[in-house]
Amino acid sequence: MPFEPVILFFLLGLLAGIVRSDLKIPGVLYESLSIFLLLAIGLKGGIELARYPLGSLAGQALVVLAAATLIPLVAFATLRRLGRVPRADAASIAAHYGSVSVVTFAVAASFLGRLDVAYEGYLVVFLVLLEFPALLIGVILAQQADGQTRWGPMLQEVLSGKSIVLLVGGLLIGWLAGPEGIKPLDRLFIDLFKGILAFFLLEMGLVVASRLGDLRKAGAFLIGFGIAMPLTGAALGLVVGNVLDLSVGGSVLLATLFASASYIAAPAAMRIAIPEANPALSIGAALGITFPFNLLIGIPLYHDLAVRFAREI
Amino acid sequence: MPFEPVILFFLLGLLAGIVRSDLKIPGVLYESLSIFLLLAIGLKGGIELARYPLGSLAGQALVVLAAATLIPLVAFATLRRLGRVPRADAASIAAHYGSVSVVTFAVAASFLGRLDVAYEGYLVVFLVLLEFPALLIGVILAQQADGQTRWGPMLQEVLSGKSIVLLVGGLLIGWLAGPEGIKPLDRLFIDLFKGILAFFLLEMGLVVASRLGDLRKAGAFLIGFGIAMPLTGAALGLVVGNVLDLSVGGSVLLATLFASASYIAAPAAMRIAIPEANPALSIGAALGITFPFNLLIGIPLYHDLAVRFAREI
Amino acid sequence: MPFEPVILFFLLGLLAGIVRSDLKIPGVLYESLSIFLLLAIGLKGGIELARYPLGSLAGQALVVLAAATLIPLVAFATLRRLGRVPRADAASIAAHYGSVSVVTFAVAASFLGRLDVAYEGYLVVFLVLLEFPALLIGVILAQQADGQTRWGPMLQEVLSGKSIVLLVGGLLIGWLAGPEGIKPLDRLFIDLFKGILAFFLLEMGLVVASRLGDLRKAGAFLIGFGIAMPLTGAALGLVVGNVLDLSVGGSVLLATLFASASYIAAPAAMRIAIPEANPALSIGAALGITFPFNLLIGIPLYHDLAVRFAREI
Amino acid sequence: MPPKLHSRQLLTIICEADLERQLVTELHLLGVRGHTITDARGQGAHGDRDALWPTSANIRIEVLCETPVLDAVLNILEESYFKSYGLVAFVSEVAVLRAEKF
Amino acid sequence: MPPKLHSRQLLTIICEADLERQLVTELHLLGVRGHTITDARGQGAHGDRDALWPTSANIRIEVLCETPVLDAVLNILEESYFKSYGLVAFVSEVAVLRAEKF
Amino acid sequence: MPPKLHSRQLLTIICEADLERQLVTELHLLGVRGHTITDARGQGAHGDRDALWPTSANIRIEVLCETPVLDAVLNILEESYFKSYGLVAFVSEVAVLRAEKF
Ligand SMILES: Nc1ncnc2c1ncn2[C@@H]1O[C@H](COP(=O)(O)O)[C@@H](O)[C@H]1O
Ligand SMILES: Nc1ncnc2c1ncn2[C@@H]1O[C@H](COP(=O)(O)O)[C@@H](O)[C@H]1O
Ligand SMILES: Nc1ncnc2c1ncn2[C@@H]1O[C@H](COP(=O)(O)O)[C@@H](O)[C@H]1O
Ligand code: NA
Ligand code: NA
Ligand code: NA
Repeated sequence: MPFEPVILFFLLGLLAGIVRSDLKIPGVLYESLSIFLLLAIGLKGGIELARYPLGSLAGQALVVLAAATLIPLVAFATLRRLGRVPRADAASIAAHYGSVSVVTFAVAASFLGRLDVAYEGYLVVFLVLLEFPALLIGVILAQQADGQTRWGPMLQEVLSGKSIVLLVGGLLIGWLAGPEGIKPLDRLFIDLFKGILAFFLLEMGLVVASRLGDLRKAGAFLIGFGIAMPLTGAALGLVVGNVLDLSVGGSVLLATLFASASYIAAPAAMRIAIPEANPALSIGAALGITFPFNLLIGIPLYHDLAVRFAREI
Repeated sequence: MPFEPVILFFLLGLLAGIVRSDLKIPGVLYESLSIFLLLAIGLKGGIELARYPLGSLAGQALVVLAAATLIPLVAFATLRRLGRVPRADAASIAAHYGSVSVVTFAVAASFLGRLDVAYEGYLVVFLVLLEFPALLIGVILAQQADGQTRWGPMLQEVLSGKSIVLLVGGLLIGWLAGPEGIKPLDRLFIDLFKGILAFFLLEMGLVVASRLGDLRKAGAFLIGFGIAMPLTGAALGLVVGNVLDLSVGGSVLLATLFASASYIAAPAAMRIAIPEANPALSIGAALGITFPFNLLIGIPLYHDLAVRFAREI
Repeated sequence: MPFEPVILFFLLGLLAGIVRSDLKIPGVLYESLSIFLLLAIGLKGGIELARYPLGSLAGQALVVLAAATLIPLVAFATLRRLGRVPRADAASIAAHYGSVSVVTFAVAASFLGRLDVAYEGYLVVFLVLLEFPALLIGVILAQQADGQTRWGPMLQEVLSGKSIVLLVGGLLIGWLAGPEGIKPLDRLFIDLFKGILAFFLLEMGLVVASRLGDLRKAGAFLIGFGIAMPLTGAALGLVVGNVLDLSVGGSVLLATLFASASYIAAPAAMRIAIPEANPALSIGAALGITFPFNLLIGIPLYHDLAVRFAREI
Repeated sequence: MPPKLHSRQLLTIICEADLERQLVTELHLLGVRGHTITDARGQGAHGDRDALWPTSANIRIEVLCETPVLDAVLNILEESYFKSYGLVAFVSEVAVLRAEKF
Repeated sequence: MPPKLHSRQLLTIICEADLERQLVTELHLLGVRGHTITDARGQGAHGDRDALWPTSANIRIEVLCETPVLDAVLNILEESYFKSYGLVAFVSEVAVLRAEKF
Repeated sequence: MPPKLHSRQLLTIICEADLERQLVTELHLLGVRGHTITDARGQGAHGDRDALWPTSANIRIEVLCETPVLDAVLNILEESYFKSYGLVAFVSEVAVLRAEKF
């Protein structure tokens, strides 16, 4: 199976955390690098966007959004019916899985780049679009729960959340300035992207290691869910990619988006919107299981499936 | 009017701040990037400096310094006479406007670079020279005010202030090591400069947004002052540039220096030297009005004027 | 004598500290840059390592390790006999000098790069190997002292210490991924290395300036020791380099390793393992004397000696 | 002669960093006239809060106030926060200068 | 009516950052059920701790506990830490909500 | 038996970060023998101090001392700082180990 070196940084961080190394990446560095990554992904998408007619994208976007709505609903039903998970927790977890992981997307793009597999650059737009609807769905699903929902602060939190602002802002800047205008910034935002992604994955390894304790709280059902759910999402993504006539690379990215679970926007928003939900469960599953699963097994697998799928047709 | 993409990052930060996004750039990142920018600007200037005879520069520097002395005096008189601003506040504001903004200078240089307009590289020396005399003038102007002036700590604060140390230090290193010696460092200090400037402008947008409340305290007079003063300074800069036979690019940079107001060195120094002055007024005007004015309108305007000026002669 | 520009950044920081500038590099930036440097050095070493047969390295490594064991023993004996330094302090200082300074090594490599002197890339492996044995020797030497030794936490501290984890992790990643796999990361880890080293040396200058007060506590004997010890270590390194038939560059690097004293891994480990030792003494000597001595005088001198040595044979 | 000191209550709240915006808004609605925040990490019944990333960071909020405002704040903490959030609150008696500020 | 407050001890320890891991482990072995840490710098008998680099940084640890646990901790501090480390410790009486937590 | 505790005053000052160097110098001139600083942000009569940049950051200074030194410090704060700077100061009674240090 092809193998992407940035993953090794994740494994190094994971190992360092597990052996209780005193390697601590300062929280401020985590925030700084995540700001960089979000902005850079937005910029790249914006530059690509300029090449496509916005009209045709709108149609595709609607299909993707509609399909993506299924994910939190399926997740919620599974958690409630099969797992007997309390309503608030099920809603919060569903929101995490309905939303997307920017870093998982970046690793998939880097994986494709390494194999020289082309993909539609405008997929970053879907990344942006998929980030927040699931959060709203999660809140609606939680609503019959005991606590009162704090819609106001929640919407504020989501729509002006840092990931939306940086992704959309980057998109707009890239789109307005165009490839020529951005060129002097390429040295930072393009050339260093992969190195900084590697650095960030080292941090993610440390963070995941520190969340492994949560898995015990999560229990066997949630661990299984953390593997089954991305597979389900990826399958849906591959089908939708096929319906929309995406390239193999595009289908892999869409599958990865559908398979990934948010751990930047969702935790903060859910903490405010569904206070009764236990964050150890959602973060344990999303970060402790699904994130490493996608990085280590998921992405190469989705690529494999997309290639076979394309051949069969 | 020509348009410089790094400005878009400033606008993004401003907007994020205004919609009260939770995008918060860590204060430590702000400090780190400002250290980088000051050092990089110094280095570039030092490399350029090696190309010019120091003797002829000394003459030009004297003219520039003498002319620049006018700025805080004019500012002080205007604030006292027209604005009836208390002495301490007028003195502090005059010091801010007499000193210079390193980031405004960098944006102007980047603006010229984009239009392929050449400029005298040694202008960075003037940037350094202009930074602190106005601070001393401000303290002298304040002296008849009630509070006792703390000359000792103030001089210490100004002369060993981080911006002076980094700019002068960078100048010396660039000058001593020369273009060849600095070359292995170019990847960081030259190639990444513009990207990091963009990043810093994003932060400045957030900071400016958080200072907009100060404008209400500042009042209409000070808002007008925040636009009239850079125009006055720029006019003086263009004249001096002409007298010194600077290129069009050089005149634009000098005009920008004269038009800009300090918000790195001045606030800290004034807080210690003129405690009675209300920092909301000086920072509200310098950062809330003059900084965005120069970025969005001033720099292209000064360029326009410099081109016409050069044609007429 | 050839002259390496990154040293100027160290001198700038030193000067800024001495004049009590308000230039303060945030502690978080210090940590972030040191993580970068350790990882990048490991990566480079790992890429080089792939080119050499591991078997032949093992033999060399044993010789180097055996020779290096002499350093803390000689240091300890000197401190106890000649300096009448208390046992705990002598043991702690011996551990600092037996271990190595990663930044001193990087400056030496950069010095050689500037002179186009080749060296064996696998020397990074020795850097890793030399880091911790001396710490254990230090603890053993201290053992007859009053305090009880905390072996457990000490071993944990050393073996899972951040410098070991990052150096070894970088080595493994570089070795597994190979030059091709690392290439997309080169923009960050290779191209920016020297610029970031310069930045870090600026910080080191500030840190050293803040430790100059410790020198008074250290006293004349320890100051002399801080110069004599690196000379002794370097002499040993040159001999061993000759025995192992290293190139001139390789001998210089080995001499630098033997001459350098640790100030990243050792202080933290010794603080836990030998609490009675006064850190002002070990850090005053290692950082206040030996680090600047190696940077400013030692490295060019060791190079000079290595060249003569090679010619004579 | 030293300036006159007045007795006030100092409330310290240690909680998840994600609560900062909401809790500060609520405090000021209840009549608090100032607050101070420092970043923190820690451990408690909700496990290890190591501040490795924003989601696991704590903050430490201090509020100087008089008893009626304090009581209002304590009530809100008990009603809306204790059940769902990792949060510790304690009160100490302190002496302030310029009592009119608090 | 405000929620009921209970008296507890608040122990604050200011010490070298390098001690964090070891000291926290020791505290929890002695029965402490939670702690809060903030990064600090300062000055004292051991000179200037300016936090320019990890070796010269301080931390500030807070522990809410009852008297028996407090006494055990103070004993350990005196026995194993005071002689060799830069460390300051002080205790204040505070009122907590949810006394069963501490 | 736990080690003996002694009563001392703990002065906490919250102020603009730009004051750090000057205020610390002044404190030590007045006889203070140690201090601890943490970075802070906050809100008060001087508006929002959000620590987005150095100019809007606060610091939190703690000083353990005896009453005469405390009084001298409070006097200086009142005379030279209260009017012009965003600054809050409060005092609490604490129990310290090793009283001779403060
Ligand atoms: N006994 C304690 N002493 C000091 N801080 C505590 C204590 N218990 C909890 N905390 C702090 O309060 C936060 C939330 O506490 P908890 O809800 O118990 O998890 C923890 O992360 C600690 O920072
Ligand atoms: N009088 C004091 N008031 C407040 N903090 C102190 C005091 N003395 C010492 N400290 C803090 O405790 C640390 C260690 O103290 P020391 O062992 O005296 O060097 C110092 O670095 C300060 O942060
Ligand atoms: N009531 C309060 N409680 C806690 N901290 C306060 C309070 N009032 C002011 N502060 C802090 O003291 C700083 C200066 O206060 P002020 O001079 O009122 O603006 C503020 O930025 C806050 O960090
Ligand atoms: Na998803
Ligand atoms: Na100006
Ligand atoms: Na050595």
